[in-house]
Amino acid sequence: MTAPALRTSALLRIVTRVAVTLLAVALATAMLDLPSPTTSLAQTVQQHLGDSGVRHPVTAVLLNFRAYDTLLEIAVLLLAVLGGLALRLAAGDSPMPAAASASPVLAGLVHLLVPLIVLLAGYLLWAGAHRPGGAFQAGAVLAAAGVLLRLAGRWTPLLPPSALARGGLLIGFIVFLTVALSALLTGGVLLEYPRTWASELILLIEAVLSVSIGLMLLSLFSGATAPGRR
Amino acid sequence: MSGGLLYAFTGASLVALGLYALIVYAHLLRKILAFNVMGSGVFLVLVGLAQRAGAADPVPQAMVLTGIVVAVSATALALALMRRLFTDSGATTLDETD
Amino acid sequence: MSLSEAFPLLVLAVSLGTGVVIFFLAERRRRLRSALNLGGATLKLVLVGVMLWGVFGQQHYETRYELLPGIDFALRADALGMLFITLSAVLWLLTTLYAIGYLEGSPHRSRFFGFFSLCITATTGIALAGNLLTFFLFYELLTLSTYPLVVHRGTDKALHAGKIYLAYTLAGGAVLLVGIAWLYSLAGNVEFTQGGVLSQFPPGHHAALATIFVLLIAGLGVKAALVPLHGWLPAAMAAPAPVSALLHAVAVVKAGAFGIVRVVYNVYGIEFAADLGLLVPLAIVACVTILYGSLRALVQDDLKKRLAFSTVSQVSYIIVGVAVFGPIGTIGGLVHLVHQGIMKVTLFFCAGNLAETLGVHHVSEMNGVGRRMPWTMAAFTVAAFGLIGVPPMAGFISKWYLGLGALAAHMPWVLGVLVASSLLNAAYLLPILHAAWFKPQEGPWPVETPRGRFETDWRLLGPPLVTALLTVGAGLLAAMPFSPLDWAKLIAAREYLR
Amino acid sequence: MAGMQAFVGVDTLPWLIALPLIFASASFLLGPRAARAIAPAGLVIGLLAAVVLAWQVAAGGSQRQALGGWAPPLGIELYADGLTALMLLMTAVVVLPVGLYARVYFERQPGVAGFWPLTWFLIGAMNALYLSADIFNLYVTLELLGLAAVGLIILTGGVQTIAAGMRYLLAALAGSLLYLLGVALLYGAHGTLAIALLAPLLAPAPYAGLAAALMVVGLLVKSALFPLHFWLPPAHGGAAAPVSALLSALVIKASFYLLLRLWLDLFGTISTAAAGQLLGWLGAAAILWGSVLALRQEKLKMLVAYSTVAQIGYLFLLFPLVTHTGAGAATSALAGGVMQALSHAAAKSAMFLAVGNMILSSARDDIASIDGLSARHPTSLFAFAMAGVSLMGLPPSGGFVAKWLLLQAALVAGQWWWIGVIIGGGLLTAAYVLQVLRCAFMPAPRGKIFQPVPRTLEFSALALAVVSLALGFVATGPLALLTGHRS
Repeated sequence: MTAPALRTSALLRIVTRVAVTLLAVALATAMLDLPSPTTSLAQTVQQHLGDSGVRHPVTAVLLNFRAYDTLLEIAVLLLAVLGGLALRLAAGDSPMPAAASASPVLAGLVHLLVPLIVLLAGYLLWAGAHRPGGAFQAGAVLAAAGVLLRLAGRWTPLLPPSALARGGLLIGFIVFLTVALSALLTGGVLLEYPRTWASELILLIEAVLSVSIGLMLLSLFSGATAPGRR
Repeated sequence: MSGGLLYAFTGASLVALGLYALIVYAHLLRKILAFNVMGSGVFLVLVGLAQRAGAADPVPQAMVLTGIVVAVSATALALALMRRLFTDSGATTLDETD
Repeated sequence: MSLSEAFPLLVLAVSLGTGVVIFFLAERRRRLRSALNLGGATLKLVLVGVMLWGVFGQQHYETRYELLPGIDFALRADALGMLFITLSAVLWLLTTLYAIGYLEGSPHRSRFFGFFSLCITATTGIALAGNLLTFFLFYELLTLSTYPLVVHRGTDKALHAGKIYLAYTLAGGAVLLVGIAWLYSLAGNVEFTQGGVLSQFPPGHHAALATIFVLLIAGLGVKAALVPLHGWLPAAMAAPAPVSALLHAVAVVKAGAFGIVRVVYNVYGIEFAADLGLLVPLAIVACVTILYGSLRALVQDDLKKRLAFSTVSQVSYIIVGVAVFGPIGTIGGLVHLVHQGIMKVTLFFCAGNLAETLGVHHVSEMNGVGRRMPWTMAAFTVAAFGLIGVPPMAGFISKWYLGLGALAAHMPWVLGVLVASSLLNAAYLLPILHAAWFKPQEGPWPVETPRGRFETDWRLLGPPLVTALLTVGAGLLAAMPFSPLDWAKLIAAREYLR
Repeated sequence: MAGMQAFVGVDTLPWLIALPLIFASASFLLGPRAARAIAPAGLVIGLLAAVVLAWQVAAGGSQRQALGGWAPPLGIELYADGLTALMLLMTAVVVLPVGLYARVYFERQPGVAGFWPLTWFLIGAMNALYLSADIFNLYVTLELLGLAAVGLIILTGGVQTIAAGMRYLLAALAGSLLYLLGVALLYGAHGTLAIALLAPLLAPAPYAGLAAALMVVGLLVKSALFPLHFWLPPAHGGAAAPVSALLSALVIKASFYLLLRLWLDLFGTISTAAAGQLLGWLGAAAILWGSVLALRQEKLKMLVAYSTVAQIGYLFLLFPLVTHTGAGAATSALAGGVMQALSHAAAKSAMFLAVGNMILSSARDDIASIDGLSARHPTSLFAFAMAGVSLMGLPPSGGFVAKWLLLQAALVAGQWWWIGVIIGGGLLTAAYVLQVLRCAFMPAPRGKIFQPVPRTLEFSALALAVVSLALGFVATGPLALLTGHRS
């Protein structure tokens, strides 16, 4: 690094330091001075919880009141997957070769753990309706199972992904979107669940979402690991 | 000072730290970590401010969950990009690629 | 839409349509392109003739379309506009014929003639514009469509000329835009109206209006080549001869001068402009330009450059006519708009013939050229005498009225400038004639390329002969109905006798 | 118009978001060949939907819809007024030719996969952003847009491009987080996220000022306003031509739109004239800096990318002119700014496509390598020139209308200093556009070979250029839509 570059960098540090300090101070001042909301959205959530199809308020917000956010959030996750895929395809990667000699301990562990992990994911999914939990947590745990399989050399993703894999990655989003649109097609508004079916529909969405989320996280994991040689 | 506000202050500090690191550090991994620190700070502010009065507010909690998924996605993509840059050019900072 | 509403648009569409079709024509379709070019030009001339007759009979031609809330795109045929459009339509036909002959066998002709037609579309729009914004629209279109023509040859010199041309004209356009925008913010939609539209403004606005006037004249003065904004015109002589004809006679400098006429007569109103004290400075600038252009022309050896400086000088005659308050000066200025066009186009055609046929570019190479190309030089001579103001040529009529107008407006110094300028005209044009007719040829011509049966290609020879005849005709037959003088009188009558 | 009656009841708002999402899913699921086949149909349907919405807004005023049947503050509301309708139309009009271009452009590049799913998500993200009336949902749409854009940038691979994508990603993420921090403050203070409910609650106070500042700065990063433009030139200059067109023409506009929307509808009570002036001056600096750097570029695409840096500056000239300047100036300024956004969208996409053709044809990206191009590819050159005319603000073009309206606003508001900026910027634009044109007019060097370029590529560029000029003639339509229905 040349001397002028060092100087600019030193200057940058000082300026940034001053700026972020000012920001922190400004934030603290503003927070101390913050007015209190005159209405409480938490209460509104409680009032309508009974109509939401779930008993846990956070899940109600995520999958009913503000389900639109969640729908788009899944799209964000998909985009990360698509970006990672595009990156690997552009570089002409082949998938990472399976780990040749997984140790017998790891293999045994995988045998033992994967069913348990899937079970745990199922529990988390079910719990989401009335306590912390839900699709993302379940999906993350499923992804962990996938990572284990991958590390043990039991599973090698294809590149480009097969139709089945693409379906798996997409199924959550597609089901979610289909439910959202079915209300629209039957004269309601987007994402309006029929009141009597709300809890079943939400469970359905969560179930497929957790599978897709698991696969997507797994794909992201593969995308961020060292690529195979060309 | 309520617990919520304390979270919010912590969040504000994290934001400041994260932003500083994001701007100043050149190494991409540091930048990505800085983004995550900053993101956590924002999430703390979001949840903390909303429960200053004491009771938890499910709306910001749901928002933070959404935010976390977004952050995870972005982080994963950023890591993939970083790895790719490194394998293709050996660069760990953006300046090296110019 | 009735016929009288559609007519201005139709006239515009003829040129535009010709241009667009030619753009997409394959390079090798030579005959079709020529037929389209000449057909379009002829059709347009006919339409203009019809409209001319209509305007004479007080027929109202107007196309109107809302461009922005409260701001219209308006095309309207009035007497002043018809003067310009008739000139450009006649000269376009001749220039097109000339250009077809001139560019015979050279590349990129579809591109050339496409922009050529676009250029004349813009000129038509300028002539027919019913308000300042519409005028500006076509004024800028003219800038853009002439650039490819100036750089047509693609040589370094041409590209350099194009750069200078655009730098001047775009900057001028920008100044004009500021003036127009300012004026619109004060006065709303500024329609061209006989006697102007601004006289009702209270004195509090007069300083602003005077400043806007300066902006408008400065913006228009670039194309009209007012000193010190004239620099692009001599540089642009790198363009092919038909383009020079277009720049100097048919379109560009005329657009500037015409714009100044519009601003003085139809926006400010000549009386209001005089009241604001704006006319005397304008007259001074024009007189300075006249003398400066003539003086510079004296020392140019490059024939086209000499003619270019001559244009700088001659166009300001029009401005002088405008700046001199009173109907006689007006007549002089307006009639010169036409006369200068006819005469200068003749000279450039002739210069082009010399360059194409003999490779003669400089005055010092012209010794004895009259014997080699008698017809060309005869046309040149007629036009040169016209510029000097020798009776009975067209130029004499212009100068006569300008001089009378200056006296009537109690500006005798303008008369002095006119006399001095005529002497200078003679001083830079007569030596050329002398060399051509009376000096013996010195050695072979630089690059002799005989073309056709006559002294040169008939398409190169015909147009200057016609315009030379027009130069004589406009002078001799000035008293006839529909002569340029007669039409200028009509305009003056409509401007002053509201 | 009678035929439009049939659409009066159509729920265009959610469909404008759902359609691209459906096409995105289908494009990924069915693979690249099918994606390429169904794309034109989707683009045309999208354009129709945007037209219908514009008609609905013009006829019936602004439209609202509470998603899931949950009205704000509990649920998220979609909202469309004239401004929204214009932005949606802009998107649909630009993506159609760009999409047709991309179909042909990527045909011969088998390594490039994922263009269509990413593009559909990009379109969906923009539409969702334009239609959202909830400040947290807007954050999600911003992230959706950012990740889609990054995916598109890195589509062709290569170290430079990936680095550009990385730079863009980091900048976009930082911008989003600053925005979200502002959202957190506002939610903490008022417990609601809906713009319409939040606006009347905001009062001048430190927290509100800070929240506004954070959100504005975050969006400025994403809009690449000088001096936060550092990420734009490599990203827009390094991506494939159709991607550059989408990014430069549309993606930038989304964050600009959001800024404008918040400025007008949320921060109306707390915005200050000084803040407006600051944005304006940054805009002026962007015009100068971007133009000067564009003049100094040797690569075609970098020239066009720096031109975007400059043209973004024009968008921000509207802020000083709408902020506390009176109704006359504000109306003109808003109209001028929006017209600038629309015409720049058409012109810049035309320019990137045309430049893409030039590069395909001469196989090089240097400005100097296009000597003699005018004879070989007059259509692309003409498209470039027409787009250039619009960017210069010369009549007749959308750019001219924009500059005219901004000039009028500056004159009415008495802020004459912007006149110099507007006019000077136009002249600078002319200078860099001319750099390209004059090379193209030069005679081709001996032995120079220009590759043929498919007609679709040439005519897509031309179509967009024609749109940018036509906007100058049909400006009354968009302006009526804009001013008729601002509540």
